[in-house]
This record gives sequence, structure tokens and C-alpha cells, in this order.
Amino acid sequence: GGNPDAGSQSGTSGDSGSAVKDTLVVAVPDAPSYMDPQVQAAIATFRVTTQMFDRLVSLDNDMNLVPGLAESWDVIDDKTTVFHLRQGVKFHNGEEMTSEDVKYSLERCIASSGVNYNYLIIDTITCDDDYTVTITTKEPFNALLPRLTLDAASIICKSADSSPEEFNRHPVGAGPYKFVSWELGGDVVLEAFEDYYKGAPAVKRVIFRTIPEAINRSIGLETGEVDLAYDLGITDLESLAGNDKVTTLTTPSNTVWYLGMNVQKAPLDNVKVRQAIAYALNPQDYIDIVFSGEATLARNTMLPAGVEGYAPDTVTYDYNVETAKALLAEAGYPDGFATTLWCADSQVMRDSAVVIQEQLRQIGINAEVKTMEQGQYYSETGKGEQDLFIMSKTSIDPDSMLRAMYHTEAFGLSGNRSFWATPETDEMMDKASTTTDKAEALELYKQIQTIVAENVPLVPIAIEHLNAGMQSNVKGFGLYPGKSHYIYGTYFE
Amino acid sequence: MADKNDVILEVRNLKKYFKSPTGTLHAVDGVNFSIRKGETLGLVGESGCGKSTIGRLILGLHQATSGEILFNGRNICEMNKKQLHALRSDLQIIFQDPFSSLNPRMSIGEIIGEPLLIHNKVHGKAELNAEVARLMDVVGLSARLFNAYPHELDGGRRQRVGIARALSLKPQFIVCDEPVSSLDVSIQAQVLNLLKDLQAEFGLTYLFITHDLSVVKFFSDKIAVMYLGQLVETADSTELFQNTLHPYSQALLSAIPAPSSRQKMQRVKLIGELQSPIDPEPGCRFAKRCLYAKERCTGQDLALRDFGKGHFCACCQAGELAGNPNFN
Amino acid sequence: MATDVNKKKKSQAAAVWRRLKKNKMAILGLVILALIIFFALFANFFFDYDTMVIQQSAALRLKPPSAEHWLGTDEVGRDILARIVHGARISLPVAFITIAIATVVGGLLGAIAGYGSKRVDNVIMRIMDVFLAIPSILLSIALVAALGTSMTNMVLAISISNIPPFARIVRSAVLTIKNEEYIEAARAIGASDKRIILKHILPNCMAPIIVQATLSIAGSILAIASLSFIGLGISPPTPEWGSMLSTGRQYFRAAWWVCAFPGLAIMLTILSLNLLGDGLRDALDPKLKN
Amino acid sequence: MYKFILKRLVMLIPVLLGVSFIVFSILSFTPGDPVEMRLGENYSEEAYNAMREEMGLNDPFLVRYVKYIVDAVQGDFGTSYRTSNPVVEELAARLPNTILLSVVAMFFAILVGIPLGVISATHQYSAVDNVSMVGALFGVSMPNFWLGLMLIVIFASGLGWFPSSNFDSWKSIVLPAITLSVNSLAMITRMTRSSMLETIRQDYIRTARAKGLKESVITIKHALRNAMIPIVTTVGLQFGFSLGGAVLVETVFAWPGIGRLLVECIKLKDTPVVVACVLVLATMFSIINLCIDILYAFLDPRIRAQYKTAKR
Amino acid sequence: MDDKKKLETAAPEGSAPYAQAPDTLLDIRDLRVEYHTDEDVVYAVNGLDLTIGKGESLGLVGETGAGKTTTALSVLRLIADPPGKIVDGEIWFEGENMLRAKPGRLREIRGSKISVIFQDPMTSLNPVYSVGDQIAEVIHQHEKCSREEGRKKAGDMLEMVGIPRARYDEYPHQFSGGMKQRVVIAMSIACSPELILADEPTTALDVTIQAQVLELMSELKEKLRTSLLLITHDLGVVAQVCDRVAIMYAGEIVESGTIAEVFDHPHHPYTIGLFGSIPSLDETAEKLKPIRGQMPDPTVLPEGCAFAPRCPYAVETCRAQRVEMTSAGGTHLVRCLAHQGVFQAPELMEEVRHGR
Ligand SMILES: Nc1ncnc2c1ncn2[C@@H]1O[C@H](COP(=O)(O)OP(=O)(O)OP(=O)(O)O)[C@@H](O)[C@H]1O
Ligand SMILES: Nc1ncnc2c1ncn2[C@@H]1O[C@H](COP(=O)(O)OP(=O)(O)OP(=O)(O)O)[C@@H](O)[C@H]1O
Ligand SMILES: [Mg+2]
Ligand SMILES: [Mg+2]
Repeated sequence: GGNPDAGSQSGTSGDSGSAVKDTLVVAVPDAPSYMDPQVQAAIATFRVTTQMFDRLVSLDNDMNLVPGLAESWDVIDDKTTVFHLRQGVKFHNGEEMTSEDVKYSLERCIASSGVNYNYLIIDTITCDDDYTVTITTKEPFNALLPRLTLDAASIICKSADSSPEEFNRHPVGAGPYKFVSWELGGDVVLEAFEDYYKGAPAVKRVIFRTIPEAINRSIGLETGEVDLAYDLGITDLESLAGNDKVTTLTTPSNTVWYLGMNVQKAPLDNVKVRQAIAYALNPQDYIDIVFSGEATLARNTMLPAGVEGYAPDTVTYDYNVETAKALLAEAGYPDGFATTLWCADSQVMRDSAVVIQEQLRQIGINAEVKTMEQGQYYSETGKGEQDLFIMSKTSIDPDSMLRAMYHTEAFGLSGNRSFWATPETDEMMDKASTTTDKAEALELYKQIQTIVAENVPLVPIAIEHLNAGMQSNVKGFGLYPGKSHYIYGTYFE
Repeated sequence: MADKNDVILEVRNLKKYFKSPTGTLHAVDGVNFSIRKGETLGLVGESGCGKSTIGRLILGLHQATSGEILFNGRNICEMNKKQLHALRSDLQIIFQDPFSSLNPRMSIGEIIGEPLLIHNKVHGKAELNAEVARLMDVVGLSARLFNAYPHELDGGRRQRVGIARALSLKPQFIVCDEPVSSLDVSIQAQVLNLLKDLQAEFGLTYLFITHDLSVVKFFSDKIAVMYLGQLVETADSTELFQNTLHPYSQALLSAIPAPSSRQKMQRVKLIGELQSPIDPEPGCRFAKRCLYAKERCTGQDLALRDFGKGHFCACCQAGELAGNPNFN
Repeated sequence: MATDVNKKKKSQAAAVWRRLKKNKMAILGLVILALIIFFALFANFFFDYDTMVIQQSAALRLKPPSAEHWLGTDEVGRDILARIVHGARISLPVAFITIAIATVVGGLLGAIAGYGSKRVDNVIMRIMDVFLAIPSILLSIALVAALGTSMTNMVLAISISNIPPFARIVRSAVLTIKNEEYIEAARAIGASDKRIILKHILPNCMAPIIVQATLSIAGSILAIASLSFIGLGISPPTPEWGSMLSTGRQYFRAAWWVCAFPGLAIMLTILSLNLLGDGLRDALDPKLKN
Repeated sequence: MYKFILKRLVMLIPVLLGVSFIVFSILSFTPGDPVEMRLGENYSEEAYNAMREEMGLNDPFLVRYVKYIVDAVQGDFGTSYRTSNPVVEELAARLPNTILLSVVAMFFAILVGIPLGVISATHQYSAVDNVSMVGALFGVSMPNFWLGLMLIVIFASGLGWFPSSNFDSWKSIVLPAITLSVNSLAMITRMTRSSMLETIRQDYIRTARAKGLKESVITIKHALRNAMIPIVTTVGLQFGFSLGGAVLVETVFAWPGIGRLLVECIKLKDTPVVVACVLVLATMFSIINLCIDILYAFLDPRIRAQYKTAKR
Repeated sequence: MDDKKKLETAAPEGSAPYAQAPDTLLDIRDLRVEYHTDEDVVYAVNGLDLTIGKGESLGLVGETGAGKTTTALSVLRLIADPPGKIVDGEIWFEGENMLRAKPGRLREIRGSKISVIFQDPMTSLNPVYSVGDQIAEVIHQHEKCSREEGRKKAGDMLEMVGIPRARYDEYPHQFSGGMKQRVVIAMSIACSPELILADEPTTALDVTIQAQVLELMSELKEKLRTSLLLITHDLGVVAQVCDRVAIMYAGEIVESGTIAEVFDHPHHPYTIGLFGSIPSLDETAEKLKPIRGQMPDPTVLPEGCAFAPRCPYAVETCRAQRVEMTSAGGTHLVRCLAHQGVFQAPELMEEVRHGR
């Protein structure tokens, strides 16, 4: 994908003299594990690959659906969509993109166990001619387009994929930047693709550099050794604000933090207990402490504010220790109880755990924090071993979010780690995703949000903000709520 | 030889070999001697010739490679643990270095009393303390040292502690492994006098190991001269000094500087230095350093030959050399 | 010395203490350590756990040192001094326990290797060699990461990585002492092997063991902090110095006190143990002293 | 001598087998599953099974271990569970960085530590001695990750003299190397001092002085050379520690070395990488120890003689 | 620093309390050395006077801790400081006060004019350099010569002490104790010194080797005509090698004279006790006559005569006042009140008259 209107900007101000830098050093917190976007859904990888691969359709930084490699598309029926590909699009190796590449890429994506969970709904992909592709889904499905904007749906060059290892080492896409080198654990170097169909990028060279410590990324910005840094420490943002050589950006993301409760385990199977917990949480304090105030209240829904169907405050649990205690007593736990609170070993999770643990302590719930490695955490919580757990979920469409959180079919690893679902809500969700009537869908989503808020299998707490800092001479960069920001469109002043 | 009944210790063809990275070390290589009750045998020789090893073998601290050690007619080499344990009451040792032979973490009273405890010779603490006090008195240690630690004592007193420990079990036989060589002359004299007194009082038998010939002459009834794991000459001490037969004994005797303004040293020259005891060649071990060495000295091992009056010598030329102007 | 007997009778321990007392640095170490232990023991008396150590307050976030909060507050508004004082209740016992385990197990292995037959020695020491070939911190990390982060696992991991050095030291001490003449003297009076080990060998290799133990406690504290620092520590909200540092480091630039003081606490503790260890080494082995 | 070296290298084999076995078992018999780690947040049962089969995790432990060793002997250390890259490549990308960091740090520690220790010893109780001993004490007691943070704040953030993380110029190694070297530097200084103090009390130093030699000659030619053995031992040990300590320092300074990789991989149960990493570290450590032993022989003819007799 | 003036004004020939040969080489006067340890002050040498003539060999005899080594080390100012301190005294060597010599000058003298042989040959050679090089080192230090010349000369020295030149490149550990001691001797004579300080050169050696080394030293002394200060606690060694002897007790000389004077008629009760302690090879005595008691604690020396507490003849006066050396005829000096006639000790006089 790419910023649809960035091309013109780069065209006008990209080459204003030889003094202007043309290498952009980007500091990222995690090293990518792959250069192939279809192995693993890992943000570290996507942050690089999104510069190299375009998708059929994209979302711009304001979450609007814009054409990508597909110039246009026709929705034939509730299961079939026809995409008209852009002609003359070149891959980095000079080959022209055809429908074969698209079919190949999407099938490859569906075959990849690490990323295919969003695409299993797709039934067939057919090449009608060189520039037309038809996609049919197994069931009626109205969220296909947003799914195709994800990085896993990147279009790769079929002929370059002789083997997964080879492709991982020499990825070839049709994005604005082409791959130059990748030092394991170190720099990834990309180079401008002059034949990019939206026009050559202004910045000729991009270096992604892994700097795990937030503080080091800030210092790198101050000392001028990086041009752009993602995910700065929030306290550092404040001090960087006073530095006129550095500018910072923040924007709400599509990532919602929540406190999950495994309803299969006592006493969390008791809705009163869950509600008590919801009342006991003080989200504002949570935000103040964990995000230094830099986050948005989730307002009892898992949908991020920018996403369709967002229905805040259908049911409210305003922070109230007394109500919480009363509910607990009603549920038969006047003195509280002991439980465990699981989290993965990341800064935000650990901080969240500490804060929530403390807030729960106020109503007598004694939660022992169990920290584990991320991978292990996801798999263990998928098995339903946990009691309380802290997690976040990013989504760009209501279906993927609500289905993953509340649908029976998503129990466990697929996302529903609270193991709460009712046939009623399941049906409502299925209906909402298949109807072509947008109003109906929105109404269904609102109802679902009300029901789940009443049952509180999880308490949405905060919508995370994204941030980045850059040298003041870096212009044109915007934050993409899905976290894998586009470099295309960025230029030096 | 002496009346068999009198003999308290007899060593027969005793051998002790050690394995070393470069070969087999013949520390003791076929030694024969016997000691009568109440007698002192002085064992002299250069450093590393195997004197201490003999002492340890007698105590059963080393396992002999071959040979017999008969103590009151019983072979120590074939004793089991229990018998050895019982033997300790009759057989004791005093070590050369009074500094390293006392456990620095134990008080004097504990050190002297330890054997009594181990062998259950006393009952109750009071009896133990009384016995220790008695022993301390015997060796001339003042009673207030009971709770002192070895490092607070000087060499002479420490050696007295070692002697008291050896005496505690009332042994018949004591191996004295250079008990005075690390002491100053005046202290040395005190300790030697003490050992002599104790012998007179308790009828002790000593194997007295030393490298100091003047001490050995003063102290011993009989002397055995050792060279590289073998005995080269044994005799009564006066006999040995008057009628030295072996060139090595001769050299040893002549090497003692006399503390007198009139008597100048007439040293018998030795060639080179002490040889390695590792894989020695057969024949006279001393031949390489001997002024009188002849062809016949090498090739075959030599046994001690009787020269009368209890005088034995292992030199194949013994007796013939008397005429040599350099000899005596 | 001959005239010493006129002076007061002294046991070995008293002599060591007397020498140690002369060493100003060692006493400084001892005093610091005693203070740390004192505050750790009576931590609840000074700072209530529930209200001061784990109670959070968004309003008090990252306040610099002041009269109320001598060392400032951390990212969730808890008093850093209180947490440091309570943190000692984790670091010290864990360190002491790990070293106790390592001393006993390592000491036993070392003693067996040193006193036993050549073959036993060989088997034990070759196994120790394998462990020694892995940098100890890595071994701890691997064990904790693999077993999961908990106090027990941490104790286990650090103990295991401390065993080989102890075994080595005790073994070499036993080997030297085994050849001392007083051991031979003990055998000559008929002492059993058990008596020789317990009464003669062990008391005499206490010096290197004590020194190694003191210095290893320091190492162990550092290891605990290191593990916590890379996120393998004790679970929150338990105050632990290393994890305080680790969580604090992202606020470090804006609020230096969140990292500076826990780090100083670690350093001070290790420093005191090092001072004491050095002093003990000198006091236990007068030879080493000039 | 060659025979000695050869013998030591042969002895390395059981040690490395032991090391690999330990690490392999730690990773195999503890909770956590590399497949889950790799699949991330959402995956299906089939995907899981397929990947497990693909990664060869369905074999019994011993079979996997033996397979790994057989392959490793042939130079194939497998592919990373995490990235599917050949382990050899993963290591090749980071190992030089760690070696560079450790070597620079040790070099610094040696170059500063030994002279400082010598001066302290020859000027016992002087101001230099006191200052360097107090400094060394702090150096020994300082957690290096904390020191790293301090240095970053002072020299990178505050003064801006040096970068705080991995960059290309020589400047970027300054802070991490200093951080990593501080403990070693302190240990080496202390060891040099005490070893020198011990040596300068030896009789042969008195002999040298009685010959009328200059103090500097006595110190360097006669004392230092004899004091070197424990110093060299310390240097060797410290090299080992610095390889371990690199884990933390690399984390603090974002140094793309083997230490950081290792921690990551242990957490992710990336067994091939971890085992290879630890093997490499253990080999390096053992080889350093061997070098130290060889150095002993150069320093001391008595040890040289021992090696020669051991040859027979 | 009031002793500074004293040191400067004192003339080399000064007013020693005893007659002094005109060809004195070394003259030690009123030497006092202390060791300041953590706990105590050890008074190692307390007002020691000693002279050695050119070509003369003097034996210095005394028990452990008497201060013999300290005295020898003081001559070349080799006392380790701390803890040792030369607190008072003068050491005149060829008209120069060694205690005031500049470091550079001191280094010139060390090894070339005065050399030392230490007690323990096992430890006094540097284990990491070849023996030849260690000998050559002292030659290069004091004489201008090329590498080859130095090497040749060092080889000569080795041969002189009876070690084949071929062993030049071997290391100390390859040598036996006696050979090492010979190397040390070779080193000490390499620059033809005027005075050799030999500190118990044979104590660590076996009897036969000891005899070889002593013989070698006597030979060299004859050949090179150097003076020798031979420190030992073995009266036999002194008798065999030295011209004169000085008996030392608790940091001071208690008796000195020619071998004949002292050995035939020892005057001082300590000397008499010393002779009584050694078993004689000639006569078979049933018992030895040891001195009772031990050396005094050097940190708290007795007030008066240091030997008084152990002396069978001592009277109150002995414990009260410091005793000076007085002549006992010829060059024989003794430090004893009984011999000064302060009190009557008929048994002592009997012993002395009887002699040995
Ligand atoms: N336990 C042992 N293992 C190996 N070799 C030994 C052992 N004990 C003694 N030896 C060797 O046996 C030889 C004789 O040693 P021993 O101690 O008996 O000599 P010694 O005559 O007592 O010498 P010294 O006068 O030095 O005490 C020496 O070469 C010594 O190195
Ligand atoms: N470095 C030192 N520190 C403290 N005391 C010392 C030191 N060196 C010697 N002394 C003490 O000084 C006194 C004289 O020692 P010195 O070595 O001169 O005696 P010595 O006559 O040479 O004895 P030995 O026969 O044992 O060699 C002794 O009491 C000794 O303990
Ligand atoms: Mg012996
Ligand atoms: Mg001396």
C-alpha cells in the first residue's frame, strides 16, 4: 500500500538540491524475523515489508479504503468480488505484475499457517485475464476488502519465489522500496524503487535499525543519528517536545487493551464477579500510569473509535469501589478471593498487570501476576489455563474484532480467550458479517456490543496511541493506525 | 646378632615404590634392619633418600610395595584396619615440622587429648583433662597452655606438644622423623634431652631419623646410613664413627664442619650431586658419585655384608679401601 | 610467640575477629551490610508494605526526591525508598539461600572429589568443567527462562551456576590440606576418615569457603538483579532492585532517580559484601596480608 | 607442546558434548513450545501440527539430540525455529559484533588494569594506590547494566559525545566497551596489585635489587613477569565473564551481538540457535583458557617443562 | 631528623669503643633497625657495632630472630620499607656512609662492590629467566660490555663455580639446590666485589652439598681476596670458613673475636650455652647442657642485658643496666657485666678458664 496522495508531494519537494539528505534512518524497537510478510503476523516484519509490497487495496492513514494494485473492484454478489488490476505495474525485478501474481500471492497467504486465519473464508481465486481477478468467499462476507489491506495479503512476484528461503532473502514486491540488504539483528536497507507506479519515492534509501530500548531511540533522535523513530517512551515525548530539532506525532491506534477473564474458571464464571471487576477498574488511572495519560478510554467496547460500528457506552461501569464490593458480596465473595493475573513479558503488559493488580486489591481480589514469554503467553492463554489476563487486540473492521473476541468459533488461539459466547451473539455476528445492508449490520454490531458489555467476559480499558519522533527536516510522514507506517511520501526538507 | 626376644621391630626386604609421571620412584628399595627394645636406631642420609618413607611404612601410613615389618613378631604390612588401629597404642611418630604437624584449629589440650579420645583410653572429661595435664607436665609444658593454640607457641614448645601427643597412648616404640632439625640449637638440645629422659623413664625404643650426624651420634646406639632407598652401612654408633667402611658414610662424616678452631675440615670429595631415585640402574647406587668406583660396582645389586661386631656394609670394596690414602 | 601466653587466651575465631576489626574497610563493609540487614528485617516497621510499597497513585507519578519521598517516586507513584528497603527483603534472602545451597552442594562435591578416589574426582570435576564452560549468567538465564520466572526457579538457577566454583575451591583446599603433616599425624594416632574430614580437613578449609561465600553472595545479588533486568525476575508488584531498574529505565531520562537509587542500592550491597569478603580473606589468611 | 595443545583440544570434545546436552535438555524439558512461539497470536491445530512435523519436533528427545549433534559435526547447525534462517548465518551476523565488543573491552581492561595495578603495588598505600583501589572496589561492585544506563544518560544524552546504540563509527563502541570492561578492569587491577605485592616480596626480587638494578627494571622485568600467571588467569576468567556480561550490555546498548540474540532465542525456545550459540561461547571460553595455559608456558619455564613431560 | 647531623659529622675512623684495624672495609656503628607491623614494633637490631677488614672473613652467629639477616640487608639498604626502618646508625663502606648514599650511588655499589648470597637458593633465583642470563644481568648492569662479552663472562663464572658452561640456558628449576646456590655465588662474584654478604648460604643444603659449597667459598675467598660476612647459626661452619666471629643475641653483638679466641675460651654465658647445646662428635656426653628458656620477644626486649632472663649467672644489676662491650684480651670483646668485674661469678669464670 501507500499513501495515495503522497506521490504528488514527493514529486514537488523531493529534489530541491544536492544538500538534501536522501537516506532515512528509521529506529524500530524490534528486529524483523522475516522479510516475507506471509510467514508470521509480526509487526516488526510488517513495518519493513509494507514498504516493499503493495496490496490490492489499502487503507490510508485516516483509515479510508483506497485503491492499491487494484484500480477498481466490483462486488458481484455477497460472495464474489472482481478486482481490476492496475496495468503496467512493475515488480522490483522489472517484471510486470499480472493476475497470476495476485492469485499466487493470495493462495500463498492462505496456505501459510502463520497468517491465514484472516483468509480462510476465501474460497477461490481465479484469473479472468491478465488484469482481472475474481475472489469468491465460502460464506457471504462483507469484510473482504479490509482484510485485503493487511500486510499478509501483500502481492509478491511469483517468479521470484523459487523457495521460501530464497524469497525471504531476496523479497520482490511492487512497493515503493526495494530490498537491498538485511543484516540479521541489525540494519535492513531498502532503496527507492524508481519505477514505482505512483512515482519514485523522494527518500532514496531507508535504513531500518533495531534499537530495542525506547530511551535509546529518543537519544538517537536527539543526537541526530536517526531520522525517524517509532514507539518512543511517553515520558521521553514530553522532553522531546521541548526540543525544536525534533518533532513528534501521536495518533490513536486501532489497538485496544483489555482485561480478559476466563469465564470457564470459577469465580470468573459468575457475571457478578466480572461486573465487580469492571467496576473496580479505574481506566483513567490506568491510562495515566501505564501510558502516562497518552491513550484514549475504551468506553466499554472493543471497537476502536475510528472503526465502523463503534458504539461506546452502551453499558457503563464507572469506577466505583463500593458498587464493586457490593457485587462481589452478592456473588458470595465479600472478602474477595485469590486469583492469577497473566501477562506477557513486555513493558506495557507488565505495567498494566501491576496497575490492575493494585486496583483489584482494593476490592479484596488478590491477583498473583504471572509473567511469561510472549509466544508462550499466547499459546497458554489459548488453552484456557489462565484466570485474568491482559491483552490487546488490533483491528480495522468490526467483524474481525468482535468475532475474534466473542465468537464460539474463535475460542482459544483464534482470539476468544475469555471463552465466553452465546448462540445468540454468534448468530448475530454471522448475520452482521454476511448482510449487505450496512444499516442492519451497524445495528447488529451495536446490539452485540451491548450484550457483551453486560456480560463483561472482558473489560476494554484503553485505546493505545501510536507515536513517532523525527528530525524537524523530515516531512510528509504520517502514522498509520495499524502500526506499520508508510515511509512513502516522506521527504527531507 | 642380638637375642631374638629382644627385637621389637624387624624390617625385612622392605620396598616402597611410587609411580611418578617419569617412571617408578624407588623410595625404599630392599631395606633390612632390626631394633631391640629400649634401643635407639639412628637413620641418616641425604634429603629424599627415603628416610621418612620408612618411618611412614612402619606406622602403616603407607602400604609397602613388598617386604615385611615385624613389630613384636606381627607383620604390620598385613594388618587390617582394626589391627592397625590397635597398633597405634604401641607405635607412634613425632614429626619433623612442629609447625605443620599440629592442626592450627585445635587447642593444645585437644591435640594432646585426641588420641586418648579416639582409643577410648579415658572416661569423662575430667579424666581426660587430668591425663592431658599429666602429659603436659611430663614434657615440660606449663599447664596454662592447655587452651592455647599452636600458633601462639614457639617451635620448641610445639615440638613438646607433638611429643606429648605421641606419648599419650603410652607406646613402646616411637619413630622420630627429624624431630629437631627445624629447631634452633639451644632448643634442639632441650628437646633432645627430653627425649633421652623419656626413654630412660619409660623404656622407649626410638627409630631416630635425621640428617645431622652429630645429633645421631649423641642420640643413637646404632646407626644406619641410607643412600637412595637402600641401607649402605649399619653399625653401633661408636663403631661407625671409628671404623667407617662405606665411602658414602665416610663422605658424610667428613662433611660435618667441626665447631672448633683446631680441627679443619678434611672433606672427602664426592662427585656431583644426589641422583634421582627414579628407575635407578642396578648396582651400587652410590657408584656414580664414588671416588673409588670400579667396574664391578655397577651391574649387580649389593647386599649388606657382615664385618663383625654388628657392623654391616654394602660396599663391594669395603675393608679394601682402608689402605687408600684418601680414605680416613 | 612465647610471651603471647600471658595475654588473654584467644580462640581462632577471636583472632580472626581481632584482625578483621583492624581493617577499617572491612568494618565499613560490615557496618553497611548490618544496616542493610537491619532495615530489611524491620522494613515493615519503617514502611508499610500495603500502603507504601505497592499502593499506587497516578498523582504521585515520577516525583523527584523531596522531603516526603526522600528518593522520589516511581512510574506508578510508589515511594522508591520504601521499595528499595523492602527490596532488600528479596535480594538478601535469595542471595543467602542460593549461596547456602551452592556452598553445601558444591562443598560436598568438592570434598568428595578432593578426598575420594581419583576416579570419583575425575567424574565430578569433568561434570563441573562442563558447567564452567558456560558463562554462569547465561546458565542462569537459560534455566530461568526455560523453567519460568519464579522465586524458586531463580534460586535454583543461581544456585546451580554457583556450584562448580565452590566445588573447585573446596576441592583444591582439601587437596592441599590433605597433604599437611597434621593430617598424617591424625592418621598416625588412628583417627578415622570421618574424623579426619570433619575435625581436621573441614575446619581448615573454612577460610577459602567463607571468603568465596561472601564474594558469591555479592555475585548472587548481581545475578538476581541481572535476571530481573532482562525481564526474568520476580513477579510484580514485589519490589526487587533489578526489576525496579528494569522498569525504571524507560523513564530514566525524565526521572533519573527511578534508576539511580535502585542501582546504588545494588552497588552498595555488593560493595559491602566485597569489602567484607576482602577483609575476611586477609583476616583468615594472615599470609596474604603484607 | 603441540601434543599438549592437541590433547586439550581433544578434551574439549566431551566438554562441548556435555554443554550441548545440558542446553538441549534445558530447552526440551521445560515448559514452552517453539511452535507456539513461532505461530504467534492466532493459529489452528492443523497449522500447529504441520509446523511441528516440519520442525522435526515429533521425534523423541534423544533422537533429536543425536541428529543435531551428527549434523553439527558436519557443520550444519540447523535452521532457526524463529526465522528459518540457517543458524550459521544467524551467528555469523552477530558473533563478530560480540567478539569485537569483548575484545575491545578486554583490551581496554588489560591496557589500563595492569599498569594501574603495578603502580598501585609499587606505590602501596600512596594516593594513587588508594584511589585506584577504591575505584576498583566500585568497579567490582557496579552492576554493568546500571553503569551502562548512567553512561548513556551522561555521555550520550547529556553531553552527546558518543552514540547510545549501534551505529557505524568507532565512537559507537566506546560506551558499550567501557561498560563491559569496568568489572574486568577492576578485577584485573586488583589481581595485578595483589599478585605484584606477593611477587615483590619474593627473595629473587631482593636478589635483583642486590644486583643494583633500577627499580623500573626490577618491577617490569623481574616482578611483573612472575606476577603474570594469576593476572593472566584473571584475564582469561574475565574474558569468559565478559562474554556472559555482553548479554546485558548488548541489551542496554542495542548492540547486535550474540548475547542479545541468545536471550531472545532462549525465550523463544529457538533450540538450534541457542545450542549453537552456547557451543560457540563455550568453545571460545575453552580456547581462551587453552591460550591462557599456553601463555603460562611462555611465561614460566617450569610450566613449559611440565607440558613437555606430560608429552611423554 | 637530628641524627642527620650526627651522620654527617661522624668521621669514618670515628671513636669506636674498640681498636679498629686501619684497613677496615666495612664499619657498622650503633645500627638500629625496627619493623613496624600492624600490632607491634619489632626491635630487630639494637645498637649493633661490627667491622670487617679487607680480605677478612667474619662469621656472624646467632639463633633465629637474632637479627642477622636484618643486619646484612641494612648494609645495602635492602630492608623492605614498610615495615622495616633503619632508625639509627652508620654503615661506612670505603669512606661512604651507605645509609646516606643516593639511590643511584647505592645501585652502583650493589652487586659490584658489595654482593649478597641469600639463605635460600631455591627462592633467590628468578624462576623465569635462565641462570646464565641472570648472571649476565649483573655484569651488564655494572660493566660496559656487549651481549657476547657478557654471555662469555657469565659462562666463565659458571665454570668457576663448577657448573659446565653448556648449562647456561637452563632454568633454575632444572638445577639442584646445591647448583642453584653455586649460581647465586657465581652471580655474587661476577663483578669482583670487595665484600660478600653471605646470609646462611648453606643452611638449606644437604650436608655433603653444604661441604662442597663451603669449600667453594673458601677457595674463592683465597683466590679473589674479597672480604666475607658469613651469617650462620652453625658454629661449625664459622670455624671452618672464617677468621673472626661475632656472636649475636637479640639484635646486638654479645661477643666477638678471632675464631681461636672465641671458640677456645668463650666468655659470654650465651656463647658458652651455645657450645653446650651442640652435641660433639669427639666426646660422648650423656646429656647436653642447653640454655634454658627461649629467645626474648623482640617486641618487648628486657631492660638491661638481653640475655639476663636466661643467664644462670645473672644478678639484679644485669637486668637494670645496658651493658657495653669490653675487651677480654686481644681482639676479643665481650658484652657481660661479670667480665667487667661488676659482680663476681666464680662458676662462670671457671667455665671460661676451662675453655673448650
Ligand atoms: N607420597 C609420595 N608420592 C610420591 N613420591 C613420594 C611420596 N613420598 C615420598 N616420595 C618420594 O620418595 C623419596 C623419598 O622421600 P622421603 O620423604 O622418604 O625422603 P627423606 O629421606 O625423608 O627426605 P627429607 O630428608 O627431605 O625428609 C623422595 O624422592 C620423595 O620425593
Ligand atoms: N618483614 C618483617 N616484618 C616484621 N618483622 C620482621 C620482618 N623481618 C624480620 N622481622 C623480625 O625481626 C627480627 C630479626 O629478624 P632477622 O630475619 O634479621 O633474624 P635472623 O637472625 O636472620 O633469623 P633467621 O636465623 O631466622 O634467619 C625477628 O624477630 C623477625 O621476626
Ligand atoms: Mg623426611
Ligand atoms: Mg635470617
